[in-house]
Amino acid sequence: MIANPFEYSTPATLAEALGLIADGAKPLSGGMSLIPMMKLRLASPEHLVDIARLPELNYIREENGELHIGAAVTHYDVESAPLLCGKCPLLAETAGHIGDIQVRNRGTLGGSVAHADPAADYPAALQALEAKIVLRSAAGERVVTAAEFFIDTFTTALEPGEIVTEVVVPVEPGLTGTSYQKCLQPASGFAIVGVAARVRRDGANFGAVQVGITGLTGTSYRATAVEQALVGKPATDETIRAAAAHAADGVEANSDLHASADYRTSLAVSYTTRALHSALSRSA
Amino acid sequence: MSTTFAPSTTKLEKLVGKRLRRREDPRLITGTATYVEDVKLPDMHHAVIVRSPHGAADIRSIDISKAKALPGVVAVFTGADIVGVGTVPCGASLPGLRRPDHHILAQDRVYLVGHPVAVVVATDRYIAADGADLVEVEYDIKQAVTDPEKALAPGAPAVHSQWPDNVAFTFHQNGGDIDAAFAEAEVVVKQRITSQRLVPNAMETRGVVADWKTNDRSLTLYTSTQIPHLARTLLAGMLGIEENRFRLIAPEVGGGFGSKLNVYSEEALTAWVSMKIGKPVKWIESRRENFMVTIHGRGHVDYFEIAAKRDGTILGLKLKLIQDLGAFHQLLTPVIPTLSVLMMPGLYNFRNIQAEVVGTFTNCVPTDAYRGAGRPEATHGIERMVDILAAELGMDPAEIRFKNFVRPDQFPFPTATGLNYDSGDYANTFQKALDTIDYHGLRKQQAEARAAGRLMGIGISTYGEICAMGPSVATPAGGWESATVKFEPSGKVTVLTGTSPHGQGQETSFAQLTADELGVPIDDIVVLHGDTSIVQYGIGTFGSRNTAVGGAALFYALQEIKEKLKKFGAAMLKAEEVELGDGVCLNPKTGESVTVQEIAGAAYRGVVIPPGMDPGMVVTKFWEPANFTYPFGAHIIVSEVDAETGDIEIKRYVAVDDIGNQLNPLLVDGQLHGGAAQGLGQALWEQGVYDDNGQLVTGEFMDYTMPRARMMPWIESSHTCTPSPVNPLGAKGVGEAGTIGSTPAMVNSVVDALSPLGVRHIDMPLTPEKIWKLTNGRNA
Amino acid sequence: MNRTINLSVNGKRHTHQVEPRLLLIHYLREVVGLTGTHMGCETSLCGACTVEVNGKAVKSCTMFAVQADGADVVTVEGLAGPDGKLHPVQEAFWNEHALQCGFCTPGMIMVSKQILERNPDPTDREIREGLDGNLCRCTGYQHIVNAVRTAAKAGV
Amino acid sequence: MKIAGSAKLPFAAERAYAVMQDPLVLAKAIPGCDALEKTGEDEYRLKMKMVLASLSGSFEGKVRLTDSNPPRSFRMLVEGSGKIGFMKGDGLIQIASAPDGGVDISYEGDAQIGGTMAAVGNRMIDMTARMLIKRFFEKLAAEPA
Repeated sequence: MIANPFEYSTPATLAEALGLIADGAKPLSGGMSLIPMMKLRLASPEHLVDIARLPELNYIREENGELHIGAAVTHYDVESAPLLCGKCPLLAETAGHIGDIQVRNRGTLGGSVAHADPAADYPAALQALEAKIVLRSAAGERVVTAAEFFIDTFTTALEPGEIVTEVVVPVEPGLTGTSYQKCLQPASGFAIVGVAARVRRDGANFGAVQVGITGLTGTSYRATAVEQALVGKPATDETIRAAAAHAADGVEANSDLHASADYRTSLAVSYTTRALHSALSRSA
Repeated sequence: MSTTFAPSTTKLEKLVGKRLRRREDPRLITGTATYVEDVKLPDMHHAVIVRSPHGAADIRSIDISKAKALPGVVAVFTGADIVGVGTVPCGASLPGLRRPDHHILAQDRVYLVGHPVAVVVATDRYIAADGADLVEVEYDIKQAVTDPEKALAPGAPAVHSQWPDNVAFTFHQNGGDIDAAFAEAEVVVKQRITSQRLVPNAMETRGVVADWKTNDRSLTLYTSTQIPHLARTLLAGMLGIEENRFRLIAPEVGGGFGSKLNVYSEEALTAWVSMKIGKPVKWIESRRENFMVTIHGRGHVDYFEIAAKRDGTILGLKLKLIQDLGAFHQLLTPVIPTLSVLMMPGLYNFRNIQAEVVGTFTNCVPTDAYRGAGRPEATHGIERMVDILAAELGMDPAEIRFKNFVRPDQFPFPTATGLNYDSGDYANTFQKALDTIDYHGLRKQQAEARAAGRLMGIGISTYGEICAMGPSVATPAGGWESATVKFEPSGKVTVLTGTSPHGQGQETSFAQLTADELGVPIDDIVVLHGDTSIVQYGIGTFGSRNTAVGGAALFYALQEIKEKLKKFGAAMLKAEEVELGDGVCLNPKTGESVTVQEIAGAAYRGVVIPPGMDPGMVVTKFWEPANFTYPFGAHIIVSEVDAETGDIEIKRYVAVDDIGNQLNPLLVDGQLHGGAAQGLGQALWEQGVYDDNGQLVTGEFMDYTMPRARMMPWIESSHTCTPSPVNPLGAKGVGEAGTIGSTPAMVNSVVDALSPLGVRHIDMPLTPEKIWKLTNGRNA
Repeated sequence: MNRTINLSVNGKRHTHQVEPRLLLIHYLREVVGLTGTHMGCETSLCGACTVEVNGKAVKSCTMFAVQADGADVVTVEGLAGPDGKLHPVQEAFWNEHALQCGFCTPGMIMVSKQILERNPDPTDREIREGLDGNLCRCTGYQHIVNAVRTAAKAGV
Repeated sequence: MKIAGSAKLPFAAERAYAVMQDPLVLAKAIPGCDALEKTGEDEYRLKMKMVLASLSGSFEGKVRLTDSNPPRSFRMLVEGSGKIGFMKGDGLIQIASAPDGGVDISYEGDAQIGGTMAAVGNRMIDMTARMLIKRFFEKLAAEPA
């Protein structure tokens, strides 16, 4: 199980890296998805550009009520950074569900986001957080929302030559409760479904609610039907149960060896219920 | 010469029965052990095998020119080159068995995904992999068949064209009067029960290093095997080389579970390539190859019928067993379902059986011995059937078991399948398990849970097994075992066992036994195994036989060397009668003594050689057991099912096992825990799934669910002890007990949980989706 | 196209020319000669190949050696003291019979060390979750959990 | 595995049928298609490059159109093999006129993959097949009416 030969570059700057990528090189970050595929020779890039160690992609900072996370920040750092644990606990909690210790130590936020595995964990949280994704190429920078970024199975808004350089998430306003609930496929640890919920109370009612779902279909999505069924309604079990029933509205569910489309759909409803309950209990 | 079975009384602390930490561990925890992949020889070359991506296809052409042209590639061989190499052996001797030629490289057709088609040899493993990618094979794809019942249906594609019915053999076993039993029956229950294909997945994949020395005509082969001597004999035959110029070494072996109780194409192929190129050659199996071409386990479709009286008395059992054999026979492939048949009666006192086995070819990798080998399938079947009968009769599953157990006064108990159970007290062991888990309290809790709409289950398995393989009449290559005990002139002791432990810990437990018997410090004892140039011929490690057969052989060797020590000691002490104990030979009349170490030294120096004795202090013993042993036990699992998601939570797991006497209970615990993990793996998670074209769709850890730490419950393990009379240690064997006992307990628990919904049976694995379908995802 | 890498393995500096596609595990096993780290799968799911890179447990089968240029790598061979004194996790694995065939053991020990470095007093649940990336086919994990708990008590 | 679904094309049934039989159109619409050469009646040699996330591989194979029943239905078989494995799709495509003047297309068939792809790609077959089919019909829809 040996990769095909390739050229390997370690540019000192992001600009240099983007130049190589513009010429057709493939970015390598933590390599948690790419390297196994290369070993099986399912992927055979000719030129890898190691962007994991670029200081320009390794930072977590707060600016103007937003948290900016460099693409090369590892899942472990997302999971454990005090700034994120304190100010965006949903993202930190979600990171803690990815793979295992070793994978979280090495895999990166930007790598996972760019890979857009339909069963990856982050997309659910990023959808719920209405995250912004910063894309850069040699030609310049643009910012898209998570909803715009994740298009289809392994398909994103990234254009050739472009990489994810940063993810921007909001500083969670006080009184918001968040939760990520995942039904994991026990062999691989990927999500069969994963549901990220953010809940604000408005007195005894639901205020703003965001729900992001991964694993159910070809790409992550905002479960807007669930959200609409909650906002302004009493924060009760019945409301949650009724709203969660809409988790899969308008979505064509995946089917594989581990879960048929019907079962996945049912799980999406169950885990949406759990995520909402959990988020509600964490909201002040 | 008389030997004594009674333990010698000494004032030294006895080590047998102590929870000693293992002597093999220092090398393993420091990363300094040598597995096959760690073997590095000068000028070693590397082999990578090109394999079929198709389940059934004719080979139209193979183009090796590009591969050969790659710098660093030394040779490429295909099926056309391997003239004169024997086929992969099968040790079964069933009448009328159809044996397809199993060549080490495909000839003109491939029969399964992974079938070896060519081998690329290079100076470097990376280059060999590149070369393999350049071999171009054109296939003419044929229709495959992967489901054994579909394979038996009229008009199914023929796996081997010469046998269009896909039947490799049929095997019948009848005992008692089955027609009378069914005529007398007040109730008959029937159930189709499958036992899905499992992938053994030893953490170390297979691997081979072959070193042919042309001038000596000698071969040294390092291979990850459980049977070094048998493998040498069989490979020597395939390769046409002399056994006495063939040294086979099983170095550190990273788990086997039966999957390395075999002789594989790649072992012969790597050796043959080394002979061809005159250089050492290494082949290491990838995990993907391990999934594709190392044997699988289980693979049954069973139709059971049980006849009983209304009071729960079982009268008889019928079984039609369809065994998915795969495309070829590996070493024991056809034998395994016959073991299932032998085990059919379980622990129960009925004497009428009728069994039919249909061995079926499919375009899949062969099935063969995987931990338990035939017995888990049978035990799962009978334990499920007993529960189904109890449900039919409205009886408690514990009560129906008590009613049918073989009683202690019936031993030795001849079964309807021709076995002779050695010893046991099944009711006692079961009662202990029930008491440990508070069975009656649990049933009350269950009633409350059900009233509250919760799905709680209590699953019982009272299992028996056939272990300590076994008498030679029942074991294809001989069922005896061997041991050598030798004092070195310095007084240190070396034990050579014919078993081939690979994790079981006999370097420790055999040293415990030796230390106790000889009265020498355990640190002075070394236990060696797995090298045919060092160790006398042996059979190997499988069928829970290391301690009960290999340990017994060692015990007899120890008795014999003790006699020799006494003779030499008496001569040295000029005494007529001496006593041997605590490492000292004592003249009780004078109080004079010599140590065993002094005796050994003297025996080598020839200081005194008693009349009729030979110098030196070495004894080799080959020991043939008169019977199998029959461990048994009771496993009880409490579970709760989440009706909404189908998730199963294991609340408690109590196991009471009777494996006879134990040399080292710490190691026994380890065997039981590991066995239980594999048994739960079958019940809940693992399945080798082929699609209709022969693709193994659970062909990597991505999709094949291995038990992980977070999935395993805490196992509360305890024991009863009825020593086996079959061997002097009273040991029965423990390697497979956990695997056999756990599976039906888990399935029975979940079926019990779902019984209020009318569920009687669920086929394994009990995936959450299957459960969810049965609960309709209803909210409890 | 070979690249020069310079790294420390178990405290010893190494400089080698390597092909970029050379996996870190193959570098450690075949170039440096430390065969304690094992390859159990190719999909990064078994953990037998776990080593420490800059203090973090990683799967060395899912990393190219060139990615470890400049790093401090610790393998199972580097855990015992210079006097041969075993690391508390090694000692606990031995005492608790947390291994049988031993093939997964180096990876288990390396990840257990990381679990305890991050959480000196883990619950059984936390231990089991920490072991998520490592497969053992022999032990059923129960003795491994015992070992990690024991090592925690001994203070890692 | 079974694949079934539906799509819409903004064409009349005859036109819809014709574009799906036109090798030049198919060459544009089959995702990753590099070349499509006619080798016989309703049979074409296919070269394609599949790129999906980091997975990439070249395939050679064929496209065959059978059971033609213009403008209502036909069968389409696509198969290809390459270093990373092989794939095969076989389905019945049915065309029904829709009230909006276009057509409703429904398809039903089997998709298989084999080789290395199959060993690790199980969880992706379904969604990948659906995505590729979606792209195929999107490309067709962009043809002039």
